[in-house]
Amino acid sequence: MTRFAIADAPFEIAPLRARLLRAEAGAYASFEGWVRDHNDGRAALGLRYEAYVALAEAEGARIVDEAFERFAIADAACVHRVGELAVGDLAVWVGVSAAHRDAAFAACRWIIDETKARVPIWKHERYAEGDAAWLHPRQPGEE
Amino acid sequence: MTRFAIADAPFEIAPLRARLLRAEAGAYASFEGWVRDHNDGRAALGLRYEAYVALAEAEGARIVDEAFERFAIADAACVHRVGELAVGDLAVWVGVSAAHRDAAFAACRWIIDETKARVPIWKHERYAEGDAAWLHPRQPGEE
Amino acid sequence: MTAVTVLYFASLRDAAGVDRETVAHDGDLRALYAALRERHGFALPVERLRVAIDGAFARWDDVPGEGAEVAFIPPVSGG
Amino acid sequence: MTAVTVLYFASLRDAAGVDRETVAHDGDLRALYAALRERHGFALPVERLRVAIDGAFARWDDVPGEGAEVAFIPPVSGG
Repeated sequence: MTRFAIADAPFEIAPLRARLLRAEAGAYASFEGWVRDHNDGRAALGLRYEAYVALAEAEGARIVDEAFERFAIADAACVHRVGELAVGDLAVWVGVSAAHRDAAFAACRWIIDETKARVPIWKHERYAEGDAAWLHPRQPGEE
Repeated sequence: MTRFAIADAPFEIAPLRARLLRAEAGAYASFEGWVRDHNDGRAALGLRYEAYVALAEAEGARIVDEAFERFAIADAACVHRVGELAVGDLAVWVGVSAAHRDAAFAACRWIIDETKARVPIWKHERYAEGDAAWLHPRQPGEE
Repeated sequence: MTAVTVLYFASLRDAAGVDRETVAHDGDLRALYAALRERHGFALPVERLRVAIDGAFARWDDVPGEGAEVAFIPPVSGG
Repeated sequence: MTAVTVLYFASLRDAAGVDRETVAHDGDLRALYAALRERHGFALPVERLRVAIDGAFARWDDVPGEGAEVAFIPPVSGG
């Protein structure tokens, strides 16, 4: 089982979470990104995610590997959707198990932040006013 | 639906999570506490949680209410088990939805920290060596 | 003398051997705990406890009324 | 001249009108992007992109070999 996957259809969280259970892990932190009905003040109808799948999965796996080096965690995984999504749909899930909650929370936050910053996935938003746009945001620190 | 509950039997997370979904919420953070096979360096077989249920539910509800004042969240909930638990069992769950992940993570962390510090629930651990003990830890800052 | 019901939890219940008892008492909650600590041999000093009357946190200098339900709250360990 | 396959994503694909094309080119990846930007009218300057060869991140002064698969990576917006 790879610890970072791109999913082109809705996926179940429960079996992903179950794989992170460990007898030595007392803490589990998870994050989910859901499609919102607005972004930057504009009403949104839905969106499409597109990925460069081969590189996204390689870069995502690197992020999870780095999380193991940075934090005292037992296990971690991340799945990111691509394709058409409606408001309320699950876009991304991160789960982390650890002996203690400090590491679980910190690693979960770090994995979602790095995923958003580094993994080649792009969001195409459809707005209530009828237009649509690719989001190519500047990263913190980018000129 | 109360936002803080004491459960005397195993409970399902999925319906609790589903109640936190909001069209305006783009972020969901959750925490789970699982029974570990060790604590403070001792091998543990399982444990029993006991609560002063009336006060625990009142104090827990206050904690969630305070989280709404402190963080820009859409919804939040917490459920804590009582009774006999085995290694790997779910002891506590916290879920928080919010427009943005900063608030979701911060509120989730705050709710579990306050729950551990303030809610009248006690843990009785059974150790592999045959003895057992109530845990009455000193809080940070307590003399 | 005022009759109050006292609830015991966790190590206090183990030491008392009961989870509740009705006691006759005059004075505030601090004095009540001192009397019961002597009777049951509770290890925890009052400084490490909180106290509640009728399901709400109370102060140690509160005086419980007739029929009040008093709970001594040992240091908690949920989560 | 070297033949390379170029992959386009997101706004670059919309501007190019195709998701991949094979082009003949000499020189490094920076020069390749400059040529393709002029051809397709890409809005994004090279400073805002990353670049990959054969599924791994590369440097702009790397020179792609015959048959290489080059991807220009616009600023990402997953999560």
